[in-house]
Amino acid sequence: MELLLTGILIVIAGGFVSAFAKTNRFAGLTAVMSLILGLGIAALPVITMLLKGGSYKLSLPWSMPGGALSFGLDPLSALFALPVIIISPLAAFYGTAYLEKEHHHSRTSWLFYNILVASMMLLLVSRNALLFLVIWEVMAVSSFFLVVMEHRSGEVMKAGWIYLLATHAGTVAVIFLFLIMGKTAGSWEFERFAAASAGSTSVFFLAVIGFGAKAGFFPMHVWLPEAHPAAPSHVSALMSGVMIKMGIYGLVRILTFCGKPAVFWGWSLIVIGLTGGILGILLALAQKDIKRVLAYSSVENIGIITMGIGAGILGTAWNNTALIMLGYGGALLHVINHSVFKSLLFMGAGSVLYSTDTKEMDRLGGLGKKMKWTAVAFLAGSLAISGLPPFNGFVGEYLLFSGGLASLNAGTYQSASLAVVMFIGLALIGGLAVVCFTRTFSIVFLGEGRTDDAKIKRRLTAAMVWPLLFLATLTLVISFASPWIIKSVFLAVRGLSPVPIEMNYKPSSSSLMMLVISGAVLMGLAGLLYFIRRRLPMGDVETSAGTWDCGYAKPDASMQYTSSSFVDPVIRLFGALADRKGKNPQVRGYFPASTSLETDAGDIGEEKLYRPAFVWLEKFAAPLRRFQHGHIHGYLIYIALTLIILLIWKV
Amino acid sequence: MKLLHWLLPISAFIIAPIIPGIINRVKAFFAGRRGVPILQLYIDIWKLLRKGSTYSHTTSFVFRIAPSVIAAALILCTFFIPWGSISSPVSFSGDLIFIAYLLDVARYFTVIAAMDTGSAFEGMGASREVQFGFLAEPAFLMGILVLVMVTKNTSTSGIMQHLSTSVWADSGILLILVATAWYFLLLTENSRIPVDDPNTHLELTMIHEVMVLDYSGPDFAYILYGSALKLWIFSALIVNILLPVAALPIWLQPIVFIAGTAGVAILVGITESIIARLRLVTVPKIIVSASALCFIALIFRIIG
Amino acid sequence: MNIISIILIMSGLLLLGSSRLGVAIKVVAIQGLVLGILPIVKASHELTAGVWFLCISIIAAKGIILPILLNTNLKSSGITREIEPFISYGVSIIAGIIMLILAGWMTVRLNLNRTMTPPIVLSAAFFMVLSGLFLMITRKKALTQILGFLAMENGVYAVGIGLSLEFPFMVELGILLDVVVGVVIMGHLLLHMDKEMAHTDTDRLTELSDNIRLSGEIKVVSSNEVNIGSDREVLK
Amino acid sequence: MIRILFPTVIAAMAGIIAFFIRSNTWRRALLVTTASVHLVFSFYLGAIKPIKAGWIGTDSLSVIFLVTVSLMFFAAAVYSIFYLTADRHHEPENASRYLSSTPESIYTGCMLLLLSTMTLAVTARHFALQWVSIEATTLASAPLIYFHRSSRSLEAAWKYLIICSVGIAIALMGLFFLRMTSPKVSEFTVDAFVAAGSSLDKKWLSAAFIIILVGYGTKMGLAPLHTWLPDAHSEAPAPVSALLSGALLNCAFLGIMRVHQVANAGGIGVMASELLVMFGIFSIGLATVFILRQPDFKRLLAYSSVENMGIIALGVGVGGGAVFGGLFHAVNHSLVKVALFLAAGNILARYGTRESSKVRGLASIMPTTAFIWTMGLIAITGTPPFGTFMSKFTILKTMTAKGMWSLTAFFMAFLVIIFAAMSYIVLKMVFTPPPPEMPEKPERTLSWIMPVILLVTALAAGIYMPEIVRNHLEQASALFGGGLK
Repeated sequence: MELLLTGILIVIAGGFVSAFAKTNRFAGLTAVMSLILGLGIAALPVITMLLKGGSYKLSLPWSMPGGALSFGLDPLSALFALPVIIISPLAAFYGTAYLEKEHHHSRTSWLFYNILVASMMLLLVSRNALLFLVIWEVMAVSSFFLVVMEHRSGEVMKAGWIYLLATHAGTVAVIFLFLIMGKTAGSWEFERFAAASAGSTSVFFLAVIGFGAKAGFFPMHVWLPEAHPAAPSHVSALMSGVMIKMGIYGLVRILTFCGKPAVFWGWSLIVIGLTGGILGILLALAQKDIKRVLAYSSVENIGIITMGIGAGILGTAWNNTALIMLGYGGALLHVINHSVFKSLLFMGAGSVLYSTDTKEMDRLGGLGKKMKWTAVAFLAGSLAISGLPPFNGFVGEYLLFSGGLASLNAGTYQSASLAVVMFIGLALIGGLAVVCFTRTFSIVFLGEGRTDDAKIKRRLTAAMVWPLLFLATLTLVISFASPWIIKSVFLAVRGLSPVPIEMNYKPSSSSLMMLVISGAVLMGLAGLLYFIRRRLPMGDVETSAGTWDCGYAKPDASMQYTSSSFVDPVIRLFGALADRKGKNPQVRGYFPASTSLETDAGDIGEEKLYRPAFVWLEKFAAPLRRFQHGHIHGYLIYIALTLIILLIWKV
Repeated sequence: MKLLHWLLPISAFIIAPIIPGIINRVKAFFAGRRGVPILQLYIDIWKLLRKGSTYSHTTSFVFRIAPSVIAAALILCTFFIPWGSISSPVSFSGDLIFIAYLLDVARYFTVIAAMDTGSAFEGMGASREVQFGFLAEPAFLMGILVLVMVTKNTSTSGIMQHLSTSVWADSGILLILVATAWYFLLLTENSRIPVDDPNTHLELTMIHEVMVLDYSGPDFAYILYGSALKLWIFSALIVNILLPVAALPIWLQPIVFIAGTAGVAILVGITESIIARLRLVTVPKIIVSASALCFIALIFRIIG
Repeated sequence: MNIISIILIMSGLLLLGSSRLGVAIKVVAIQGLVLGILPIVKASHELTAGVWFLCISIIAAKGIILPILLNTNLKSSGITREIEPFISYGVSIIAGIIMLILAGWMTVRLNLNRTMTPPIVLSAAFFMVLSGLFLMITRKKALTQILGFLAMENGVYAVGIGLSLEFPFMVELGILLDVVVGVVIMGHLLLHMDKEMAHTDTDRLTELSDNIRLSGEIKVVSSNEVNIGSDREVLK
Repeated sequence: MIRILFPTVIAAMAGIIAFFIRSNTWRRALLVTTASVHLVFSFYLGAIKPIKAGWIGTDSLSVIFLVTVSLMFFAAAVYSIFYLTADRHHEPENASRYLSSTPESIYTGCMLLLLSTMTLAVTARHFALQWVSIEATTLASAPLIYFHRSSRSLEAAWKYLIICSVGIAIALMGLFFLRMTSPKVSEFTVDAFVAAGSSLDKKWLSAAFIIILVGYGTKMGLAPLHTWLPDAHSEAPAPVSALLSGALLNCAFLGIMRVHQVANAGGIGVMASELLVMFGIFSIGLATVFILRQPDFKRLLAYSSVENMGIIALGVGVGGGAVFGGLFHAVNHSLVKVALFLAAGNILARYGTRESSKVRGLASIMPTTAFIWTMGLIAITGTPPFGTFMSKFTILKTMTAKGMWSLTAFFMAFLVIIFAAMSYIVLKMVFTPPPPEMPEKPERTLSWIMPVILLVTALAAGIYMPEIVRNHLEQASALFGGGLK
């Protein structure tokens, strides 16, 4: 525990040093070094915990009323700490190169970056409500400053505002939640909460709202597609890959206080997850900005994780051990998986942005030939996020599917419905994810550049390629190591169940082993086939020609399918949910004048929920402003009236 | 016994390319033509394998590795397909889901390879392919769920072994619904009429064929072989569900199984001959109705 | 004692009914003088030096210095009449009578049986407070508002006397000093107002308000950015 | 006695002297020196045991406010040097409307007199003496509001003077009523009246409390009596707005608290608390309406003061641990609000406008001020780890512990709306592309050093609470039967 805190202190100290550093380069270097050193030290207890289980505690006095510096580490915290430890230094390393582009105050940004990382680590180990809240907001504020870093570009302000507002609203729910728990428990220590708030529905739903806002549950997801594109890419990687998981952590941590959950909690989470998953990926399809696509895809993945948690809750409520293990386990494994491939993809998108200065997919194309390794890594990431074997995304989804199968055993209507919902939901989400990421990858990296924007303006440095390749390897490593990783995951899951669960949950491990072998065979087979193909008599004879264009006279790069046209049929199927706005240009006559079409994808949550609410609020407030009309006489009347009314009323 | 299991995929590798041949012969029969030889695909593949290949300037590494990956994914699928009660060499809980995702891998690479060429037509095909693909996915997975519920078994081999006569008597109607739905999927996924027309040469109307327009030589051979395997996989699954293969004596099973597969091929041929190609916008309806069939089966199973 | 109270009440009604600022100043001056006498009348049996000094200070401040000061302001601004108050003079007097009744009711309600002062003094004091406040609310000219404030302040002071309370001498002086300085500053501001804006109508001092109509309702600019109209329009 | 009177007297003397000093340099030196001496002495008074010397004296409550006042004044004084010498050549044409000024001697003199009167107001234990000093603060600050000599500031000063004078006159009447509760008690001091306790006449006491609450409440800025506040705060020069908001409102509140103490002792504590809660939540609610799409950033801060005064009143009204929270919030609010007003002064001096829609790209033009401005926003809206969060949270905690769920819900809803509205305005000022014609110019240290110190203090207040502060807060809330224990 002390080791962990020391590591965190090193990270914070590194942040301060780099904030006052003389040059950007030195600042970045300090930050990265401190992250590697600090998190390296912190990793020791975390990994020990993941392998052996158990729990540590450390409590120090704190002068704030009601607060104590209580820290603790258990497998659940350790599991969530893993992405922080892996992703943060990589993203920082990437960021040192990424930030060389233009920023003059990237030095202070490292302070916030390190504080963000440190706060995430601290959040995971804090065991006091007040402490938790403070760290929670430190995390929000430091990430906010990272989001608005590129404030000269104009778009950032809206993003920052929506993010700040969403996170604040979420925090209010969390505060409310802790108030309720604190009242019942009579203490602010987490260990006292456990007994006190068993079965409290209001606690649970406040947790869903409060932590859901951070995690990006639908419809509290609106900040994600704003904040992620606005932030520098290494920050989006960290935020989307790691920070939003803190919301999930908060939710599951609260679940440990709730005792045996009610069945409808689980169903609510399933519904929330399903909505978020499907709408998230649909909205991702409608986007043209590559980072917005990734942001919405985070909403989708959070949806999948939420479904898993919902399944776990139902398992707990039904006393179905397999469902608990597979539901929660799938969710938690997906947390780690998502953090790996999402940060990989965000960094990949960052490299694209860095070298071409545009995020709009329809202007890009053919980058695969110019930045080959980035393309390879991005391909791995997009295969993983589509949940395809042998990458890690599939393992998590497979566990969830197995959870669905496991719930069939119970034989009740409800458990069968759970299986049906999970299967249909995951199938739809997975199918749409394939649409989304074939599109994203191929439009950006394949074919030919659609406009001049697709030319490379800045060359990538090695620091921007290696982290991607590392993460790409990691997607495979996690997948192949899953039979062993799953043990640590199950260790964490045991903490989530109010009733003790026997340690060795075998069935899924053995299936996972088969899965891993099959995955390896798939890769080997593909390699073998490629090898054979090259060894064929004429296998290495190649001629080069133009693409077969069906006899068209003057093919042009701009005639390629664009991201919008690629997904058009799918979007049309879901017209009302993922609406695209745009003016259809008029084309008349045999030789029409040149024209252009612009479309923009709205967000259903924003358009149908928040904006009307703000407009309503404004309409409500407008007449009330007459109160301050500027006439001193009227003001004096207020005083006289107040006095008289109070006197008559109270005396 | 072990060897026997391994024989299954190997036989599948050999038999699979015949199925398109059968379909073509049936179609030729209905059209009153003599048709190409039934082993035409073998000849084609053999010829292609000995050729060099032509690549577009536009293409990148994706285009080159895609055929191997596609073929590998489909080959791997055959390892999970049992022949009646003769279980497949590899089998684990939920391997049908793995099959579904392997098919997705194949589709994924087909699509990105098509996009790699930068051709507007291939883009069009890719766009349609992913659209139909995501629609087909729920139907397939719901079908799996029905089978799992009916047989109370989670691996493919386990499911097929447990499709005994008593199960048939109990929930035969559900199995028929699933088989019908999967037959629709077969037509969709393998680009058959009424969804797609493998024979047409009008690029605008094609889906799968247009995506592989730019392939040549051994790459194209891999792709053709992969398509044949895919057809085999779907046929095999349908045969396993529809025919009570597992109830027969063990020596009879391979024969019935292969005969059934040929039967499915004939059925596809008949379907192609008597039905016209659908308008593209109505295709999603077919696939959605396949999902609906599976869903109905599910509801029946849960309630009834 | 009763006579003094009646003088105070009459002065209050006079203030409500007069449109001439010069007259109003004189009335307030009379109030100040009367207030100065009040402690002497009340404490006639034990007149200490302190009481005398206080009385003289009050008379000097409220009866002489402030009226002179306000007269100067009046002359320099050249406005002698209150035109078009929010409530006309006739109605004001009726309101005054109602306030008188209210003041009486308040006195009764307070149920004063332990004070030695006759209740009418308290009623008069309350009436002065109310009428002062009323003046400030219904009159537009800045000078009238100062007069209203003075009348109210006098009233509050009279409440103290009516309740037969005595604060320590120093504190009483402090209170007096505050009032004087306050009125001096108000007069100063009034002069500035006249100089800067060429009027002393407080009802036209409405530049500072939040009752703004944001132009063009709510404009949706891009996707969700609600435009805060920079061109604001003050509602008169 | 002498020790307590010392800060008042020294400030008053310095104030009078300041009127007659010719040299700008010496006058500014006097201002800062007096402020520092005052600050040191206030800390000294805070550190020693409470002194009670009849009419004046200190207890934990007054010490808290004394140190706050002194600290805020020190910040404003140091900042004044920047503000008075700010280079105003780059302002747009309408700048003269805002930034022409009265002679500096009046400014310095009035500032020091304001300090003196505020010090007296917080140390006075005699009700009438306190009244005299609170009224005197109005008089000392009115010329300051009119500092810029524009028609708008004139209007603001007029409204301020008239409304506050009326309010305080009403309070005087309330004091007479309060005196009537027990004519037998010889001294009209807090201690004597609290000691008299239940012998006080309840009916007179409730009337007195209500009248004084309305009277001082006007000065404190409780809605609907707050009407002068946005005008005065927006028109006054930045250091003065800061003092008005950070120090003066607290002094008025102290006046209410003293009466509340008596009310508690006299057995009408429940009614008094109820009224405070009512005023509190109403102030928060009404401030919300005006904060929503407020076009003028100084008015925005002013309404935020109304909101925070509401929170403080709410805290004290709720009682128990919330008193602790309320008092703590008063301190925190002062720290943050002064920093914000000073930053607003920087923005005003640079952009020459108070319309937030015309201020763009703050982060690029003046990074330090932008940082203060954003951090201030985060702090004032009660975001952890700032002290404001701790205080609000303590209040909330007590509210929920007492089962006031609906009130808590309203409170929080208002806070969220306020946060949304304020952050929209602030972020739009800060994180946008700057106007192209704006030249880059380094910021002077004097312009940001004090706000930064205050913000750091506010941050520290949320992380670490020294024993002595805690004791003072604890003892002060014990005066109202509150406190955490």
